[in-house]
Amino acid sequence: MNRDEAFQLYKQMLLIRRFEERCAQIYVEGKIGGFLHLYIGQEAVGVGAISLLRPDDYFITSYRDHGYAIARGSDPRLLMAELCGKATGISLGKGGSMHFYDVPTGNFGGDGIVGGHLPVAAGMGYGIRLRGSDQVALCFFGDGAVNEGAFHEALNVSALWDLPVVYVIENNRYGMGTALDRASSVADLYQRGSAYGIPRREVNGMDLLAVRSVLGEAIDRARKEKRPTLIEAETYRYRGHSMSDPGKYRTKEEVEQMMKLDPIFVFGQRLMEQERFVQAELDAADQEAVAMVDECVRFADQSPWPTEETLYQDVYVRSPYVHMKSAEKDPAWKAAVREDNVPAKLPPFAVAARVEG
Amino acid sequence: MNRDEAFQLYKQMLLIRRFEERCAQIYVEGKIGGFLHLYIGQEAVGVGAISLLRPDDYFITSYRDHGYAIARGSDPRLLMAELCGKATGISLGKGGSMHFYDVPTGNFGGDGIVGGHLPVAAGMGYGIRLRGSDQVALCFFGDGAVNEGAFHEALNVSALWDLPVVYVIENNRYGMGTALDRASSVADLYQRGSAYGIPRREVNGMDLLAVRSVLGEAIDRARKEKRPTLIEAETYRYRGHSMSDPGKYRTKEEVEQMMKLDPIFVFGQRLMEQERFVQAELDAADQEAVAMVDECVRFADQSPWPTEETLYQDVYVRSPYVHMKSAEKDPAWKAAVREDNVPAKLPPFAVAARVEG
Amino acid sequence: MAILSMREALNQALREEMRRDPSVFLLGEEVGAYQGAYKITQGLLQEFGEWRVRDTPIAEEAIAGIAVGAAFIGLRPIAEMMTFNFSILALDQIVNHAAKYRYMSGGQIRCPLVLRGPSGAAAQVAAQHSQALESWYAHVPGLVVVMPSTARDAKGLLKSAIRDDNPVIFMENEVLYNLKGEVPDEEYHIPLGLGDVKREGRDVTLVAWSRQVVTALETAKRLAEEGIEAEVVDPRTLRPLDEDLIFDSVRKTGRCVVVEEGWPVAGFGAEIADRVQRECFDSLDAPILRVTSADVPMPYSKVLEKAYLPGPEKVVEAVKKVLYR
Amino acid sequence: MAILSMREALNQALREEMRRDPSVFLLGEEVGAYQGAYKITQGLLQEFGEWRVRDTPIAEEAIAGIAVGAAFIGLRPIAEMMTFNFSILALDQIVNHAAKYRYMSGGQIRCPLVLRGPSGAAAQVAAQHSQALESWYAHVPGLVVVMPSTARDAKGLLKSAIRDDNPVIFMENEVLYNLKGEVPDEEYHIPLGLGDVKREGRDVTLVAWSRQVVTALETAKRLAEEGIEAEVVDPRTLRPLDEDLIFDSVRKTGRCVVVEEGWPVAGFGAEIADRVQRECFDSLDAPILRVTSADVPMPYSKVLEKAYLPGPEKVVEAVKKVLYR
Ligand SMILES: Cc1ncc(C[n+]2csc(CCOP(=O)(O)OP(=O)(O)O)c2C)c(N)n1
Ligand SMILES: Cc1ncc(C[n+]2csc(CCOP(=O)(O)OP(=O)(O)O)c2C)c(N)n1
Ligand SMILES: [Mg+2]
Ligand SMILES: [Mg+2]
Repeated sequence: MNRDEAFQLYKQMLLIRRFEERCAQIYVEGKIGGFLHLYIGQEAVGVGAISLLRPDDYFITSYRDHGYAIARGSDPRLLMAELCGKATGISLGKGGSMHFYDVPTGNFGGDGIVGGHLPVAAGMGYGIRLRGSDQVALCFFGDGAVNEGAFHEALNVSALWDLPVVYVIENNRYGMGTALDRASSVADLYQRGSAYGIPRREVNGMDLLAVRSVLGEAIDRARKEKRPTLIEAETYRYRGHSMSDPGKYRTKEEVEQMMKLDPIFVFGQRLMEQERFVQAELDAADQEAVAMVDECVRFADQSPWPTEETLYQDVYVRSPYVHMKSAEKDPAWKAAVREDNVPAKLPPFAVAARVEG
Repeated sequence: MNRDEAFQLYKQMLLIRRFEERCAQIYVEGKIGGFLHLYIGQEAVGVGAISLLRPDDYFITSYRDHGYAIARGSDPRLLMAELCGKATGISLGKGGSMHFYDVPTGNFGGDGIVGGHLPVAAGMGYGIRLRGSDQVALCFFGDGAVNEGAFHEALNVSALWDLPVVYVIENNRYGMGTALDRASSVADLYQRGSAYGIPRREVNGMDLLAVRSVLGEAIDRARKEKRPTLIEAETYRYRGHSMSDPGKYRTKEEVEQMMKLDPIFVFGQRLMEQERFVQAELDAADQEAVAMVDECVRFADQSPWPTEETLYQDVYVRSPYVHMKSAEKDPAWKAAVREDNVPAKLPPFAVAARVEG
Repeated sequence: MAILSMREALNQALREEMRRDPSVFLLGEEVGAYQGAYKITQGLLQEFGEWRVRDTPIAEEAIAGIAVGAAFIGLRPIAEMMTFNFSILALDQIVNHAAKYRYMSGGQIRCPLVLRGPSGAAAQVAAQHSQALESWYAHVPGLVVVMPSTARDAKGLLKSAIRDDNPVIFMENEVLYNLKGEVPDEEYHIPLGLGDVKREGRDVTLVAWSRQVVTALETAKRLAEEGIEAEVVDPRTLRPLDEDLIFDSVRKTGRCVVVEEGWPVAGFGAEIADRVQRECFDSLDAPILRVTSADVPMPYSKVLEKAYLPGPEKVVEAVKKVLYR
Repeated sequence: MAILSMREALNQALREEMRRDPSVFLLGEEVGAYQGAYKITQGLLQEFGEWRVRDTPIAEEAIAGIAVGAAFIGLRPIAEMMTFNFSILALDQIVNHAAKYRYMSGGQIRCPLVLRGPSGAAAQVAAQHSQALESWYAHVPGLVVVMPSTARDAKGLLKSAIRDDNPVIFMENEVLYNLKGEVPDEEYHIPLGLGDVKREGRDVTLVAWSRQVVTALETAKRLAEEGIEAEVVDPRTLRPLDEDLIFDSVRKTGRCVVVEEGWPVAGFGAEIADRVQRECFDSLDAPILRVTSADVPMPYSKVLEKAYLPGPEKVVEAVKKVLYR
């Protein structure tokens, strides 16, 4: 990774941070509804991992999904519009915070069922093997998800058939209000891999470079040897589980302790020490991120609400194998089209700089 | 275990064997319908394990469930009647081969959903802990069941909360037609326990004494330390998965090889070598078992069919908290009673000897 | 009588029954230390300790299975599903175990458990978190299905559900948790399978349960302004169903509209329509109409969510149709 | 035209579509080396190899999830459930993933999978192995639900299901697998959502699907001997439903009996009854009646099994009721 690339990743983490801080604000203002799960504190995991993907690779995530989409270069204006339930949202306002998708970038995004997307990731890996391509599928989930049956079934078949899937446990120590040791009978979650004979690693998820080196090896293994890996990234979420969670189950000290290891701060220091960046450059990047987020909110505010007709759209794919005369009595079939939607391409951000994927 | 006790267990295995051989015959004659899964070859596991239980302990099993009930001392006549769908069956003809239950003996018996009874076993262990008794719950299942999510969820909570449950994998090498290595990413199934930090053991399931020593230790641990154990018993089923399975997926040689290790033969030899039994005594025991099975079939043949009224019985428990006036418009509620059924007590077998539980 | 929210009423029911009967215990995700994701179990861990108020891993099949196993050996578990959407992962335990073991064992086994939690839409929680699956559960013999609409009913029915010896699916609704109402101070319970007329009227029968009772009552208010008197019948329990209460009302009004939050196709309202057309054929002056959620997954955007859900406007429209106005 | 069993017809459909389109693949328990628990996939492993005919561990959630994930990235999986009873363990993948991702993503994702296998009762396999859960699946927007009753329909519909770009729940029936019928030699497919009149008649409409079409036709034969001409309408697809075909028939006969293998409460027949009473209100000379399985778990004993299932006697009785005979 050269100097520019490193700076890009720094900017990505910053943008995610500022983007989500703003989300929290406008949630309180009522612009965002439903569940809002913030990734703040965990940015190095998603940014580090996704920075290693090829454009044709896939990934799928849990509901805590804002960071990955931004890291992959999805237009944050479309994401903010989605959060505000606007027609211009990346999921046309139908998904919301938990359901970001950007298929042209390989982002099969946010799943609201804990553990529910692990078998789906295995399926992507299976499809890749069947097709004979050398793509890789990345799957992000939390420490709480490892206790679901879906984790077990997905890992067994991934190991059994050598599927090119990298499973990333983002161990932020809590599943909602439940500390890891009250949910899992073993402390080291990556050791769960031993039940499947699957390669397993632990990594400091607050350290972007550490994440990149461990993930790089795993992605390589998946691409070349077609073998899966289970990775446990030790990380932390600074905020509550979702906006409604005051986080009483942990001490202020613990949170402050972890915030000292802030992935963005740590990487910023490294950029200055090892890559000869100066504070002013980092500050400029920050202002740029804030300006972009302003633009995102402006875009969302100015965007129209979805029209009621869209309620019935996007349920089915119009199909020549369906008897439309009877099907169309169902408004969802009537509204069905043959094509898939593709997220809109917007004009460049007004702010000079851009974020690349 | 003294000489008599040893002989009792030998007789139990014989009775199970003869009972099921006869089941296969009368299945072909059409007296038994549906799925019939025979335990032939695996008798030492069930008999050995159950011989260690206290009368107030519990167990729950898969659909391959004939042997356990006989080992626990359930009246084989009621079991044969159940297989023939008669009103005198232990489940009143409603369960059939896969669904033997005998609650007064702690037998919560046959489950038809692979892996489905593991969480139930955990629940029994939880109830025991909550109650503060020193009972134990035993759970029998196959090598194929370990790949179900239910296995994972049940073992995690059993280890997490120290539940007095002994999980016994009866590894007969195949899940239906699928050899172990085509279904599990690891060869040693007991090692799956490492993902939960649960005590784990392997045992030769063809050797009654080996089963008793390993199970004895596990049951002790459950009773005294309240800790679960995962045991893998290496065994083999001589017959097909069910009556419809020709068993083409394995060689004649393999089957013959395993039959040389027949648990009943092996234990019989030991009785003669170490317990001074003579062949004539073993032969007498065999004739006795055959005679008992004859009586079972006679009992089943002479038993009446269930009446159509019983179709609606045993769905609900009549309850003072239900508004019966409206509920009773549903025939199942109309037929509901407050009490639980208890398997009938029949007069002693005509054949001199008896099988004790 | 005290004025309580449904949340408080449910909490009281749990506390009172747990005090009364030591075999009653609670388990589920965040029911203990966190005091419940929706605070229904507030204070119970402190009073009853971790073995009777058990925080579980995120493992719904295990949660339900543990309840089944404990119930088999004589305990009275109350398993909380953080929301009923996640009960889909526990369905095999409920349908193939809780509901069938008594029958398969010829009446040897009983399974006195309660599976409870919020069902239906909350506010903008989107497709995977907004499902109203009561028709799935009501389809299954061996289960009891309860869906209260008021604080009073919630407490009285939950106490009955806990004491009943059958597996009871107790579906609450997040939007109703803060709804306040009168709750008797003295001990009471409401029998399962007993419906309730929430408003009397002569012109049309509105059948609704859970949150949609609120919709139906609001509709009735609006209709009254136009001189249309709607009767609102709340079965409260879907299985067993107090069908006579519905039939009597329809025989009186000659017109029936079912309001439900579930999807239209094979929703529980279809079952009610089927029974009514069969039993009240000669009393019906118009076809039975149903107002349901839209036949799509729940969208996130609030404007679409509003278009998706049943609401007074839609019910008024349906009522006018059956009244040929 | 060749005379084939439904088993052979289904096998042909799978083979032809797998030959035609390399993105089509099969996975499930025992579909490969064992040639299928019910031999529907006979010979396919030999022809297409293990990556396109994949034997899986016993892990239904994974089977369905793998199909979903592969479908998301452009393959066309066919996941076999050894029986649909076990699909309860896969339901979250079907309902919360296959059926919802297109909508939640605003139309970016498509999920062209087929989930197939036998549903309903076989012979004496008891409560956990005899469930007819079509009303559950039909309840869910985003899914297509197909239930063929003849070899011809089975082949033509399965080919459409495989080519369709939506998740299709294809429910077969073990008892029908050996049923023989004419199957065209040439390439053909039957559009999803197109019903079929299996027998014409003027006196009463019998609506039935899958195995119960056989019951309905047998009933019609018996009724004919008494001079009653029953029309047998087979929707073939429950979602989308060819309701006009049913309505036209009922408008002609004025009487309707729905025959289904599912449980009565909130069964799919209730949905049909609801639509018919709504759309054919003025044409109905009698209430719509339903003949269903008994409202209990399936018993093992053959005498009880017979009492449990719908059968010609019960349908004849219902028909005479609606004819007031
Ligand atoms: C199957 C299922 N059960 C429960 C929930 C409710 N829930 C949402 S997030 C969550 C905690 C998940 O914790 P973890 O896996 O550690 O991820 P994190 O939120 O920490 O990123 C729970 C219990 C759900 N969405 N899905
Ligand atoms: C959930 C579920 N999936 C599939 C089946 C069908 N089935 C019944 S037994 C069986 C094989 C089980 O093998 P194993 O666990 O090794 O037990 P064994 O039969 O060898 O004793 C299968 C696939 C089932 N009954 N339940
Ligand atoms: Mg976590
Ligand atoms: Mg086996």
